[in-house]
Amino acid sequence: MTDDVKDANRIDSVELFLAHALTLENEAADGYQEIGDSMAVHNNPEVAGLFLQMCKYGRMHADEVRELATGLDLPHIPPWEYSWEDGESPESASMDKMHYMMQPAQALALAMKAERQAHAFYAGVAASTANPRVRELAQQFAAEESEHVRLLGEWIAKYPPADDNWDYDPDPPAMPE
Amino acid sequence: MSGDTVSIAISGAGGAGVMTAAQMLLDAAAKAGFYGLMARSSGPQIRGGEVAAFLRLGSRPVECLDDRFDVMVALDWLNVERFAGEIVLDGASVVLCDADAGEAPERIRASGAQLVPLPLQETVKNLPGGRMNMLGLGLLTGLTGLPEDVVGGVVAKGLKKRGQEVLDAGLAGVRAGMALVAASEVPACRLGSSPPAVAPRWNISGNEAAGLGCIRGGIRFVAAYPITPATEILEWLAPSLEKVGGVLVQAEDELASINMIIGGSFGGTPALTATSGPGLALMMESIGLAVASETPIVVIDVMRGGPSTGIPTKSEQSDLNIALYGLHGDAPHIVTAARSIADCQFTAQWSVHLAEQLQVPVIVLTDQSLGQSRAIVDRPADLAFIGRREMPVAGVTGYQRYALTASGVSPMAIPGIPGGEYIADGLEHAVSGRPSSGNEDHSAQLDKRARKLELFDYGDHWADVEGDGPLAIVTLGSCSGPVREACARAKALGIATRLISLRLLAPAQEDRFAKALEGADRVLVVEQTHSKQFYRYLRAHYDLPRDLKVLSRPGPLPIRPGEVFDCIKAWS
Amino acid sequence: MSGDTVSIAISGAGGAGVMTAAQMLLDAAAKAGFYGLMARSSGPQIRGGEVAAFLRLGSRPVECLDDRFDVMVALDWLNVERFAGEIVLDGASVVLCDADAGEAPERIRASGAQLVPLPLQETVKNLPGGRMNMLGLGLLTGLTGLPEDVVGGVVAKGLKKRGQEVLDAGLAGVRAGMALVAASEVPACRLGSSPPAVAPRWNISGNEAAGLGCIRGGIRFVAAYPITPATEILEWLAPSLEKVGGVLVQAEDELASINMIIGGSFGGTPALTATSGPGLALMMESIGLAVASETPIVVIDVMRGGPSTGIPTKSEQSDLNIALYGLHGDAPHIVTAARSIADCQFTAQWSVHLAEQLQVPVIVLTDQSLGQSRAIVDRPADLAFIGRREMPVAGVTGYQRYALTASGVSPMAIPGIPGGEYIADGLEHAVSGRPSSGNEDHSAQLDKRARKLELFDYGDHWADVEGDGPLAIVTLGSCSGPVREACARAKALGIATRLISLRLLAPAQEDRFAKALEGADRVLVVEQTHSKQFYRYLRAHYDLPRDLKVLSRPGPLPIRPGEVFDCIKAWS
Amino acid sequence: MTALAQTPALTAAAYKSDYRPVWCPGCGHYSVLSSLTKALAELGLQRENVAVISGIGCSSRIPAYTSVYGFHSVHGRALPVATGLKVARPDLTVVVAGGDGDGYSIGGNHFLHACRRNVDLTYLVMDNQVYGMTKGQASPTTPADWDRSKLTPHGTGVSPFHPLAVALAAGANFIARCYAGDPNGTARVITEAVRHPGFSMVQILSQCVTYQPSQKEWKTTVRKADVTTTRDAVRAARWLMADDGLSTGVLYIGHRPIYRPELQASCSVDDLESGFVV
Amino acid sequence: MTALAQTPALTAAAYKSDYRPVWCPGCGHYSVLSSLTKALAELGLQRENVAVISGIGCSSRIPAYTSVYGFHSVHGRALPVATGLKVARPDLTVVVAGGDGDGYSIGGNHFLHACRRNVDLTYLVMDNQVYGMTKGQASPTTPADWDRSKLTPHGTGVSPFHPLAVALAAGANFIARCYAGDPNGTARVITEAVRHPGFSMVQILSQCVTYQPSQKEWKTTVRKADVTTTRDAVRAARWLMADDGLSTGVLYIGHRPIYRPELQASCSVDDLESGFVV
Ligand SMILES: Cc1ncc(C[n+]2csc(CCOP(=O)(O)OP(=O)(O)O)c2C)c(N)n1
Ligand SMILES: Cc1ncc(C[n+]2csc(CCOP(=O)(O)OP(=O)(O)O)c2C)c(N)n1
Ligand code: SF4
Ligand code: SF4
Ligand SMILES: [Mg+2]
Ligand SMILES: [Mg+2]
Repeated sequence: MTDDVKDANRIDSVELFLAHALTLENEAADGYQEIGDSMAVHNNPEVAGLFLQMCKYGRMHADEVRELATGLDLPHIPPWEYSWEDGESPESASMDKMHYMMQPAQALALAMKAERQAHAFYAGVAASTANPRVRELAQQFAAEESEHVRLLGEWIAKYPPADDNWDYDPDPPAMPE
Repeated sequence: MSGDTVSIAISGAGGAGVMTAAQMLLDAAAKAGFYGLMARSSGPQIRGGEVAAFLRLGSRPVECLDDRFDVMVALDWLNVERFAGEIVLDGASVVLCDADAGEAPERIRASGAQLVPLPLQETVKNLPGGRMNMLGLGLLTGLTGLPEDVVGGVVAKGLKKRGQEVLDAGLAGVRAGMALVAASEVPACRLGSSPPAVAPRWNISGNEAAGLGCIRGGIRFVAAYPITPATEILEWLAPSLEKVGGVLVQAEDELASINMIIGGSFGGTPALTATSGPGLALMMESIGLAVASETPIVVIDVMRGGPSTGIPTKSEQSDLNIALYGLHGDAPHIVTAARSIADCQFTAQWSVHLAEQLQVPVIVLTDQSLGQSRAIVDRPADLAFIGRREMPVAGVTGYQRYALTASGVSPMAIPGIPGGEYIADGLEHAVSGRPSSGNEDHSAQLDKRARKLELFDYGDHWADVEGDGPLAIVTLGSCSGPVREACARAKALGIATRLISLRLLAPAQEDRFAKALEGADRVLVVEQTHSKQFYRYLRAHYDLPRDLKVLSRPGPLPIRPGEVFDCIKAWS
Repeated sequence: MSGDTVSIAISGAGGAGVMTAAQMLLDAAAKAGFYGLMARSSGPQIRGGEVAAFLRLGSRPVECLDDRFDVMVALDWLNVERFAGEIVLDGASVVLCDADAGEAPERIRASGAQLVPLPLQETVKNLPGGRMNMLGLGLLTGLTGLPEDVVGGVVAKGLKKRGQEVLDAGLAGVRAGMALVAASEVPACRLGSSPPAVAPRWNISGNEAAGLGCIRGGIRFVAAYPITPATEILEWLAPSLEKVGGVLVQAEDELASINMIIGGSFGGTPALTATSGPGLALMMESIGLAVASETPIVVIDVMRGGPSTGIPTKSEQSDLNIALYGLHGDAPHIVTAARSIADCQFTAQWSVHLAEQLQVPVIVLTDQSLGQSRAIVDRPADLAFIGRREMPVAGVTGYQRYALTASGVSPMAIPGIPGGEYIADGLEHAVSGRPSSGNEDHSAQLDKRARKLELFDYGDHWADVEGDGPLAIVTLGSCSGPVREACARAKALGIATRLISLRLLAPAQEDRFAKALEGADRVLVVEQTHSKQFYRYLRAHYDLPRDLKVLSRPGPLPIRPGEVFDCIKAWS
Repeated sequence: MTALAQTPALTAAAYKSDYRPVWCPGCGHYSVLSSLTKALAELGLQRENVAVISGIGCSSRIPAYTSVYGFHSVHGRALPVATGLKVARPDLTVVVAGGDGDGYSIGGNHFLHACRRNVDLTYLVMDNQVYGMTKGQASPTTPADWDRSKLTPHGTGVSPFHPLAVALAAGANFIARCYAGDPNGTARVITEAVRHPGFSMVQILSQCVTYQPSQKEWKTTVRKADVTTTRDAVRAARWLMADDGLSTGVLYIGHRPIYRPELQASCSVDDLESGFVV
Repeated sequence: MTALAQTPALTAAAYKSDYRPVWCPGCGHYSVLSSLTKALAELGLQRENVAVISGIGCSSRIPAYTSVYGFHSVHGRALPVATGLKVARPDLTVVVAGGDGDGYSIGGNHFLHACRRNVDLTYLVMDNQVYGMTKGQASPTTPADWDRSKLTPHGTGVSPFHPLAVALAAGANFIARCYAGDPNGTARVITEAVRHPGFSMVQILSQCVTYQPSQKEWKTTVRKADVTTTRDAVRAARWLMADDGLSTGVLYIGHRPIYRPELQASCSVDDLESGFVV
């Protein structure tokens, strides 16, 4: 959902591109952090660990982008005016898919989806930009994202798929207030 | 094991099925002829939070948790420190835990309990569809010596709607748990022999018992707004009322619910609401209206930790003050308190009877620890209390709604009775109901409203008085269980006590109390509040011996029998 | 005439101008150097109802009405029986009435008072634009001997905005009234000589005094919902606050008003609401929020007859229970009571100071008889009480809103202070303010909230203690005036008493009370409730001698000094 | 013609008590009392089968002046009292009456939810745009610039509440406005409102001669609405949002389901126990 | 462009506390928190000058998860607490947040009067059509046939509450609907709402995964409104009465005066005494 349908993905300045990349990585990390914390609060340490790990990677990437941006004056863009495909930054694993009993394979599948979207975003920019430097950076980032996708694939393979009853909780919910 | 009971704690993260396992264990114990009690505690999360179930099983009725636990089954260690204060362990306790779950938390290790790591996760993984809680149930089946077939029957009943596969896995889990115990060195914790069940037994929570008591007393109209820990009363009442021709309305707030029941009762239908502290506070103005207009209503207050939003999931008795004194003006009303889970039924039913008989609001106090715990109890005897309102006959002439009778109770017309037309009023009024600010009318109506409560014969139900020792222990509500048990322990040591557990808090029963206290030279007051509310109330209304002590503590931890017993012993 | 005062009742139907005449008489007496008190009573009609004004004038401060009236001026007999209980007449009383108004009502005739029919209507008819009330004012000017020019000045001030014609008619009426008296045989009822006014005097009502005390204490935000008899506080405050940079918001109901002031106070502005019983009842839940979140607020409850809507226009002290105990949970707060019209200012100002100092809600009790009566008093001394909240400094690090301090008072950040950001909470919380249902946090916070009230030094303001006789009379609020006067009468007879009039009701001051009672072997409790609420409260908290009597009566009739005096005499 | 075919059993006067109102002479509430009793007569109801429920205020004194059953409850709570009564006793005719302060200020939440819940009640709001009983403070319907109360010396500064627009948005199904100066017209609307199944909202402009003397002008400014009753909520909304508050008539009748739980027993109390047996 | 010209001083993350939410994973309230903090960052507000006020409910836990000032008050009373704060401290930015139960059920009266009074507050109602905190009972916005609560085993039988239509009728001047599944869009609306002077009503569809799992469908059913923001109340009323509750956007902006009393002293406290001197 976006308010203004833009010429999606068309980014022609390095500053604008890095601003997008920085936000993408930051929001990815923030999102993973939030989900990881939430899983920890809900006594799902294994999945919490996975997301917090993802968060760490996200923070690293953000640092990398920040480094690339040193010396440049990145524009401020309000969250709703980024050139994201659907209004939300592509690598955010959305909280609404989460479940307190979710199993690692499911968590990683969600992360995979986010990484794929990030890849698609960078690849899209690379394909559409008129600025060669932007294209170069976008291609580089897209390559990194495909590497993440590959790594995640390997990671997923290590976990059994969730069983049919994975979300079965025999107990009633609590009523804290 | 305290005498003839076994105390068990089960803990684990949400999703592990702690509550289900605990309930099945309670059911199985009941089927096998034992009595029991089950309470619970949980974290602030709605789902997935850490949960602990506390059970006490035995061959005699159980009215409270014990001081300590014989057995703890920890399905995992996640956030289990939350329950540190509640799961009291000692050198004689056994803790069964998962060998792969890492080190036990510091406080558990420091307790001196014997830690028995078992391959729980591993066992479950090897059972197709296996679940930790069924394994835990199996462990406890093995430890307590409950018959496998009884446990199996309960499991079958609980899981059958989920299909044969799940059921088989459940049963396999139970067997695997029993096998783990059999193969280990864990000291058994057997439940003696089960007493023959003379009468049918019930498995009931305090909230359900209160609901049943109300319907038995005649309640057919309920309006309420959900609030923890009273909601289960409403959850039980909504479908049950429907079956017996009554109705529950979910109101927009507590102001609406209290006034709706006043309207329903004005229409002649015995009416009730249930709430907890914050909701009760919102109702006070209109409870005053029921006093002034002499409209019978019953308000159940399931007390929780206060003040303000406080601790919604934990028990306390600190709404005593507001229940007794929270109305503006001189507003005599009745306050009762249920003494045990089963007594929630008795007290609720009696309260409906009193409300209807005396055309007055009755506030029934129970608390979270009664309301949200379950017990196996003997089916209560049938009670004769039914709400019966005195009414004028149809076609009455010169009817005066607030006539000054000797008893203070004036016949109350209900709409539909020709000749009875009157206007109920919260303004001070003359006998006719017409507003009056006159001195004589005000005095006469204040007198009559006080008189009807004073003259009524509440019989022996005002309190449970047990024993005749020189040390009287005066208590109320959910403290009665621990006090009774402490008295029994004292008796075993040859210390004679007497227990006075009040069911009727207001109006005060000066003569009866004095009589109950005759020959006692010392009083110990036991209550669960911070500011000694019950003690202050007793002082205000009763003559107490100079030699007096108060054991008063706020929630969230329940008063334990041992604490009371220590007080008794130290004073003997 | 009781000693040095003159008591006057003026009655008549609405439209006759009874209240205007009475107010002018009070003003004139004040201008002439006398003290005085004026109360009123009226029928249930909004307009045109029967009205009576009760005045007591004298050369010393007057704190209550007398037992009886020296003079009654009846402008007509319409519905005057309504006031039968209030206008006590005897053989020494004089009743001036209209010769053409028909026979006096039975109760007046039976009183033995001397009836003096005068041609009132006739005289008025013959005065162009003449009005009964100005004639009545003239009668009383003549009887009391107040200087004509002073009365004329007051009339001129009151009527000048209505034009010269009306003013002339008014003055003519006064003169005609004086002439009627002069020509009659009526025994005079002179007001002795007026004492030299050392300090400036005020003509103020209890409700205005309370408002002024609040503003002096620092209140700058008020939210309220109108209710009798508290509305005049708001009517005075709305324009006054505006002048000093504050504001009054008329809220949609009492739930809104109490929560608005909590919000205002959270923002750092000392905040207040004023109400009466029904409104107070609606506020209880949120007063509990102020307790738990430690938000200072002041709630003035101008008590009226209860329960429920009760008798809105009459006085009673029966909201004592709800003020003391009406909060759910253990919710320590402060309750104060104003002892006289002038003391409404002191008590209100002190209460603001306490609320701010201790970050706690303070309920200030006054009542209809204080709030809606006016008195001529010496200008009160300036008080040093100003609300001052302890606050953290800007840029504070590691700020903990509910830190456990020795005093129990924790510095309170207000929005705008960087580093002080916190979430105020009504859920039980840790020192940081984060929700916690833990045993340690609950106990620690309950302790701190109780401790801050217990450790504070309330100084001598907790009560007025006068005399040191063996018979102590313990009282509160508007009963203090009659009790003090009764003590004076007893003293005149050589009976030594001591008066203990409590200004601070909660928290209880055990030591101070015990000290005040030292050497007293008997206690008489005086209060205006039906169920002896004050006596029960005293019993609950203080050690009282066995030899104890209670003079307790509900409204609407005020406790008279004579009643108290009779009790004292009978017991001496 | 919505009237009864045969002559009513009781006259309007028979629905009045012999207790004389304390209202100021000239107060609009007298006319409302008269309209109500005329409507009850027209409806041919037995006194014992009618209840009039009110809160607190001058207007809320009305039950005492009738000879039916009634409840003069507390300020703002007439609607829940009436709701409880009607749900528990669906056989009765329940009329709720009160003021604008009682109904829209302190009672606003119950007003919202009564419109939505749609229990078969008839709600008469005797709207005089002021708190009469407590000496004339601004009520929700008071004009923003009315500065005659000491509590709001420069006016309320707040746009007045539009009760009928809110009632519609909240889901009310029978929405009408009447004027106390037209007691027969009002009687007719009350009669229709009582006959309408579900919640009926009737705003009655009822002058307060004491605190809102300018309401005497209503005699000339109030007029019949220039629309006929609509059954289309969207049209009603459009119309009400533009309305000046002075046009009378039945403005909207909707068709949302009414709330009326069955009170039919299907088992005995003893049967309820079975759920607990071990 | 409604955005700040320069880069905000604080990031969105800086408006979050380090206290981890107890909300169920998947709960829409997480997104609302994120939208709110993004909006605060975008508005460039200092933490100490912002206050988030709530009542009780899952949603009402939100203040604790921010790093600004806040008040987690009692059930249903967030709006009056916030009103008092803002009137006393007009310099602060005050955001009110809570649930549909808190706001439309127990808090309904304050909702009505906040719309009418028009104090400069931004009200975020995290509407999940259920009482999450108390185990899933029907709230005012719950569909009439929702039968998953034991308190209403056959559904509520009551038509759901239409908060925006009521807000409009009650006088609200900024009316918007958002969806938690669109956090950036929601952040934008919150930013506009805070900038709008006077009371701003923002309904946020925020799924309760535990008690209203079918709200997952909102992902596909919620859509942008097919109208642009109107400034005409009559048009807005017509549109809202026909609306199905699933379209998002800023739907109405009005121009009624805001309520903001001056807090300027014109005399000293001592001067007040003069009125009493004899
Ligand atoms: C809880 C409570 N708050 C305040 C009051 C005081 N009060 C009595 S009537 C009234 C207003 C009545 O106004 P309205 O309903 O418009 O009736 P009217 O007198 O105008 O007919 C108020 C504020 C009260 N009785 N109870
Ligand atoms: C006076 C009072 N009544 C009832 C409650 C119980 N209660 C707590 S939260 C809640 C409903 C919350 O629903 P909502 O506002 O929709 O928030 P959600 O949990 O759905 O986000 C209720 C009924 C209470 N805390 N206080
Ligand atoms: S004050 Fe107004 S509303 Fe009340 S009775 Fe008088 S005219 Fe009627
Ligand atoms: S119960 Fe519902 S509203 Fe509450 S936290 Fe869980 S998903 Fe959110
Ligand atoms: Mg009115
Ligand atoms: Mg909700």
